[in-house]
Amino acid sequence: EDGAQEKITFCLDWTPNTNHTGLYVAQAKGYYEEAGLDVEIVQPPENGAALMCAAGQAQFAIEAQDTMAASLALDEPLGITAVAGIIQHNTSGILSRKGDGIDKPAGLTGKTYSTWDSPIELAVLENVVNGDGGDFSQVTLIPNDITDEPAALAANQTDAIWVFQGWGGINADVEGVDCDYFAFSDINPVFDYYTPVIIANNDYLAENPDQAKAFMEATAKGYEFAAENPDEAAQILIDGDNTGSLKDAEELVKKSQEFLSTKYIDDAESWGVIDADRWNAFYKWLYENQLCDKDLTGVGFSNEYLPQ
Amino acid sequence: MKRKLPNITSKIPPIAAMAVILLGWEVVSISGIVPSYMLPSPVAVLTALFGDLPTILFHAKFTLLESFYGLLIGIALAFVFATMMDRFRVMDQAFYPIMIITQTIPTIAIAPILVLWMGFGMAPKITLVVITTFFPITIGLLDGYKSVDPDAIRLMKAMGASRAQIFRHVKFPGALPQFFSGLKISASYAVVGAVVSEWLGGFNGLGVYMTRVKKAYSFDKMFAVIIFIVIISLLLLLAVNIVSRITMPWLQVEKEKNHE
Amino acid sequence: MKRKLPNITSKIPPIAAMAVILLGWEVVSISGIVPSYMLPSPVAVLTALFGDLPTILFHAKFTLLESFYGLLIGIALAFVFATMMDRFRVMDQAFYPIMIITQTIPTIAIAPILVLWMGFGMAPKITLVVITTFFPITIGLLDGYKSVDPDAIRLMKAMGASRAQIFRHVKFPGALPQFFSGLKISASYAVVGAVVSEWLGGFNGLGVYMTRVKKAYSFDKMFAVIIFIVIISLLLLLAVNIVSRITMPWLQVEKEKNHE
Amino acid sequence: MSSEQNKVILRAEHISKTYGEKKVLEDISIHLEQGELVSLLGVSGSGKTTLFNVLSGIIPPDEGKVYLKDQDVTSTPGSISYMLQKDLLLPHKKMIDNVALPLVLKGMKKAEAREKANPLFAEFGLEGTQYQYPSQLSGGMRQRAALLRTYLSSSGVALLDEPFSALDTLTKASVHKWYLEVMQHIDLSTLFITHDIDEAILLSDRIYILNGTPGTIKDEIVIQERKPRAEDFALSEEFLEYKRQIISKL
Amino acid sequence: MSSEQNKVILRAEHISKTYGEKKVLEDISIHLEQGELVSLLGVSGSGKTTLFNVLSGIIPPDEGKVYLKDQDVTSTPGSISYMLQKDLLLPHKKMIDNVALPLVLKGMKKAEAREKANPLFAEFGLEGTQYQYPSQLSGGMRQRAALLRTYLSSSGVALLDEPFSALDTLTKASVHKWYLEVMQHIDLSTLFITHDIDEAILLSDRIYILNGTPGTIKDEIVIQERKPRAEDFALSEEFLEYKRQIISKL
Ligand SMILES: Nc1ncnc2c1ncn2[C@@H]1O[C@H](COP(=O)(O)OP(=O)(O)OP(=O)(O)O)[C@@H](O)[C@H]1O
Ligand SMILES: Nc1ncnc2c1ncn2[C@@H]1O[C@H](COP(=O)(O)OP(=O)(O)OP(=O)(O)O)[C@@H](O)[C@H]1O
Ligand SMILES: [Mg+2]
Ligand SMILES: [Mg+2]
Repeated sequence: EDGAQEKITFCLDWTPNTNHTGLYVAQAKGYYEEAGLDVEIVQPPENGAALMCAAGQAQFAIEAQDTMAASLALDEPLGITAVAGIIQHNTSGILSRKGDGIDKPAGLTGKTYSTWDSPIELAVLENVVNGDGGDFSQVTLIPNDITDEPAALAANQTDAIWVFQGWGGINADVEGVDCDYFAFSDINPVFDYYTPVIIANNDYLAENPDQAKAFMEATAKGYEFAAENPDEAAQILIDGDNTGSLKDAEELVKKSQEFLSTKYIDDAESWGVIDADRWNAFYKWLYENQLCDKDLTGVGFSNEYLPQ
Repeated sequence: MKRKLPNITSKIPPIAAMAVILLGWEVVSISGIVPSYMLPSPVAVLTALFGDLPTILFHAKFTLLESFYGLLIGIALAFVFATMMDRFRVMDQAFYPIMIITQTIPTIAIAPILVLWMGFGMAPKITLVVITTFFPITIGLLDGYKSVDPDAIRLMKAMGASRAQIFRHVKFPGALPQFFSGLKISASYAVVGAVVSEWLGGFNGLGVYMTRVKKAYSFDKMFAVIIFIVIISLLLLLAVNIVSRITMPWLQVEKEKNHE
Repeated sequence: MKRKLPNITSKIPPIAAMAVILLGWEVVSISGIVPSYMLPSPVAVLTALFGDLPTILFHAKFTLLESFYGLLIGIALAFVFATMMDRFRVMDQAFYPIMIITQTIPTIAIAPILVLWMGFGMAPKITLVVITTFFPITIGLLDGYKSVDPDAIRLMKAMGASRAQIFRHVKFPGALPQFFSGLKISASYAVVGAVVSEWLGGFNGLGVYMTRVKKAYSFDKMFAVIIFIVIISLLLLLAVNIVSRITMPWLQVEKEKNHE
Repeated sequence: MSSEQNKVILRAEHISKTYGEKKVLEDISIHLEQGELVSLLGVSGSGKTTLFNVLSGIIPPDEGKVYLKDQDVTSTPGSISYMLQKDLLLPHKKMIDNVALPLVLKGMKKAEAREKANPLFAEFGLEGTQYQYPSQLSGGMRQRAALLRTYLSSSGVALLDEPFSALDTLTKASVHKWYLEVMQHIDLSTLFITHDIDEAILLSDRIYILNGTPGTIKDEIVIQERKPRAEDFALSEEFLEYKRQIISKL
Repeated sequence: MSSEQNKVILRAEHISKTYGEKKVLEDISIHLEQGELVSLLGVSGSGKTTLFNVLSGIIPPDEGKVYLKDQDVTSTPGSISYMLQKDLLLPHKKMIDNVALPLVLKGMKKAEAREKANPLFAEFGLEGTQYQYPSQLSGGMRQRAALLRTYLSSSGVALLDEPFSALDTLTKASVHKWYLEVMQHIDLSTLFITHDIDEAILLSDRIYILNGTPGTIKDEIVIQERKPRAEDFALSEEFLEYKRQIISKL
């Protein structure tokens, strides 16, 4: 408590949102301080959280299992490991205007979809659209520079967007835009992979295993609190976000928090545990579909830093 | 008294032009031809500017510090390079092409790499400002050194002046006007350089703030920040102008003479 | 024959400097001090450049087209503006401050807005290139027009020349050298401008390709593209140089005379 | 010289000109006869250049008229040729295009103008320089080219504003000699400004002395010495006598 | 003039200089006596400026020696003052600092140098301009200031390279007169270059004629006329006689 605290930099994947609530709770409630840690939460350069973590500029960061594949498949893989799944199941899917017929994948045929132009994203879509009897080659792709999905749909900027139900889906309710939604994990269980995960720098883990465990324990406490007290946790997130971007989005944050509070732990035995079968199944699918040069089965995650 | 008159009249056309532009903008946005998330009205932008001023000022502090340090280091570096290049022909031949190459590298591509190398602090941002600012100053100084009348140098030699004395009394002051021309260009790019590097990775600063308001679809706030950036760039330019006037009083005298 | 000799010797220092830099870079990357994703070795970058050349060329086509159109429109616009501003003092006073303001707006901030307004095609990219390139050309032309000896204009008047004839025979050719100085600056920014706007939204072009390889953590490819951009910028500069030499044969004659 | 020698070709009558609140020229009347070379001597600022600007038509006088062969050409540029102190050859044009410029300005096709200018190069001692740029020529040659252009631009009357002052002493002497020959050959009438008393005496048929604020014609001196002048005229007692007379009047 | 009049103050012996393959000066020997004003006349390119560069020590000769008061100063800049064709006042320094510059260069404190230069301003007719910038002065005043600086920079010997050629005819006459007075007053010895024969005759005690490629001393002419010269010397028969003599030799 007298400056002897260990400094830890945590790099987010995006601006603060309800995926990050546990971190802000642990920060605000003093869980980190109790563990002797001085944690600074920072934001990444464009798409660069994993790199910043691998470069040692941050000890921990947030990544997603799908985008992480590329970094693990390099000839010289990035030195990072997923040490916790923030949300147990993949809650992402396709959001569209109500009544356009995109309540199931086949409905995308002949429609416009805003894409980040990532190979995995497109392969997942192709799989579900064609699997549902649609024709993915007849989907018009336009670049995705959208940050407010319901608004973009309402303005007819696009017909369909990939969203996370706990944010974009909720936002549609908040903004009063009537939308259809389907989730990937409901359609093909292989797509029930881990979306946001906490990753750590490998060298750091090897050199400071105890500190890493202490950090994860405090973080887990934060997410457990958020699961039990969504309203208070949402307020902590809004107050803790020194970027000010959530100040005007109180309703969205609170509703999103309420939704996510049941998803953090869900059917797992405790927060953060990564189910090896689901993890491996997705990476196997990537390898089999030539979306990844290496078979990453069993690679890239560890449950040993979570509280036992 | 009399001399101030043309100054005032010369300010009418730019103010009128600005007014016309703002009015046109307001009409277009109010009329509803363009939806407000595409083009917020000037009134909305101004409201956002004043409403958000505390936040903007908080972030501006970082951006300004980065611009300022970057510019200072850029000046120092330009001074060292230009002086060496002027002194040694080999240096000139060796570095000139490399300097041009540094200017054709897209900053947007190296900014994230700099963050990766230097971390989340101010270092990568300052570095980017240095990269964008040192070139025009170096070119200005080099041209300035070259513009010195070789006869003046011959005269100094005839008076028994050492190389250092020639530099101090003739070359350096002779290069000042072009140095300041270069500095004006650099100053107008400094703030933008800092904003770009913040935009691509950072925690504080106007660039970061802009990415946030953009993500929140607050285009009025976005435009407010752009206007704020324009204003501080212009203030920086003004500051350079004032410093150049104080540093080179003889140019003022010459100008007055020409106006008589 | 003899005159070519200094040209060759003058190329040794820059090549030596480049070689030293590349060698140092290779040593640092091979030694493993810096991991390859932070700084790929020059050999890896070159391998990536040649390996990826078809893809790079495919994307370069778009970027080059955007740069080229942007530069052409920038030149046309600069020509119209500078000529009007030179002709009418009021225009000069009205537009000069506005032109400076456009240069202090961060392009990175307006690029996404332009995409919002103009869609995903080439239009917003070309617009951004126009914004970045027209200013130096305008300034060059304005300075050029002003550099024309007023006595030459008086002489033309005495010969009974009309305003258009004075422009055609004296003002325009007299402004060409400064026009080309401005164009050189603009040309070195044109490709970078196109890349920046692609980076921020689009499907094709080197900027898009860079974001893609960056997501795949292929830093060797990323650097390969940067090097490619540098090379085409330098080629563009070279092209401008050649055009300027062909357009202004009298300067060549003067230069040769000074070298005698 | 021709029989028309005494015909007045250019006449300015009662010219006055004021800039802002400063009166620069007051009631100036001068004339120039066919084939004559007349110089205008005066201290700096006496309004010599202003008077030439009025005569050439590029600025209007407040009062007075300018007549070319009895035709009113006040404020009508393009009818009298005017050569400024500098040679003002355009650096981006080849010599032939520089020289032919007055013809092009009057609407002639470039090829035709070149054809018309070409034979005169030999006459002016510039043969072979047609397709060179001005920077490739010496100062003396440039001055002659400027004169050739002046000749092509008009009706045989030339106003020259300090045409030789940029030349060094030795070049100047040879250009003087050459100019007198050419003038006679192509029947040119010249009015020229100079600061240099020696030059005025050496070249002129008559000298106007313009002085004061506002500038008025203070005197008119006729140089009686026959033309072409003798080799050693500048070293003669007569020359000194003229010089004494002018100095006393300045 | 003082009793030391015949003491040689500057002596150049057998100077030769080659640039690349071009021999510019060959075996030049000249001298300058205390209080004398000697001019160097020659056509363009004969090597006059090159000779001055050697005398002032800023370029080394291939052969030969330069002595100042019997001391070898070959290739030793700083001991003889040198004034170039242009006034070369530094635009960014006030007049007093421009003039005091030679003292500062020799290590004197700025304040002290100013104090030493200050009283001389009156002497050179520049009183009141100490804290002005060069651009605020007329051409004639700037020329005098450059001369004052030249004076402060040395031992009383001045090399002037076409010092008056930038002045117009009338200003030139007054500066000539003033210069002769000052020279006598401050006991300055001067060697100067000119293109202008009149100027050389008017001002000099002796004239060296430098000509040819490579440049050699072709002749030495002594002007016997007592100094200060009579008002109308330039209009006298003697003057013309000298002029004839020089022209025949150029
Ligand atoms: N466009 C102008 N506006 C105001 N005053 C002018 C203008 N042109 C000339 N003058 C003034 O008119 C006077 C005469 O100028 P002018 O150039 O005719 O003199 P000049 O006899 O040709 O002098 P110089 O021998 O120096 O060339 C000067 O006092 C000058 O300042
Ligand atoms: N640094 C140099 N390198 C090579 N040649 C030179 C150099 N300086 C002068 N010369 C040549 O030496 C010759 C003499 O030049 P210098 O300047 O001494 O002549 P000058 O008599 O002063 O001529 P001017 O009257 O035109 O000033 C010229 O042919 C010139 O081209
Ligand atoms: Mg004049
Ligand atoms: Mg010389």
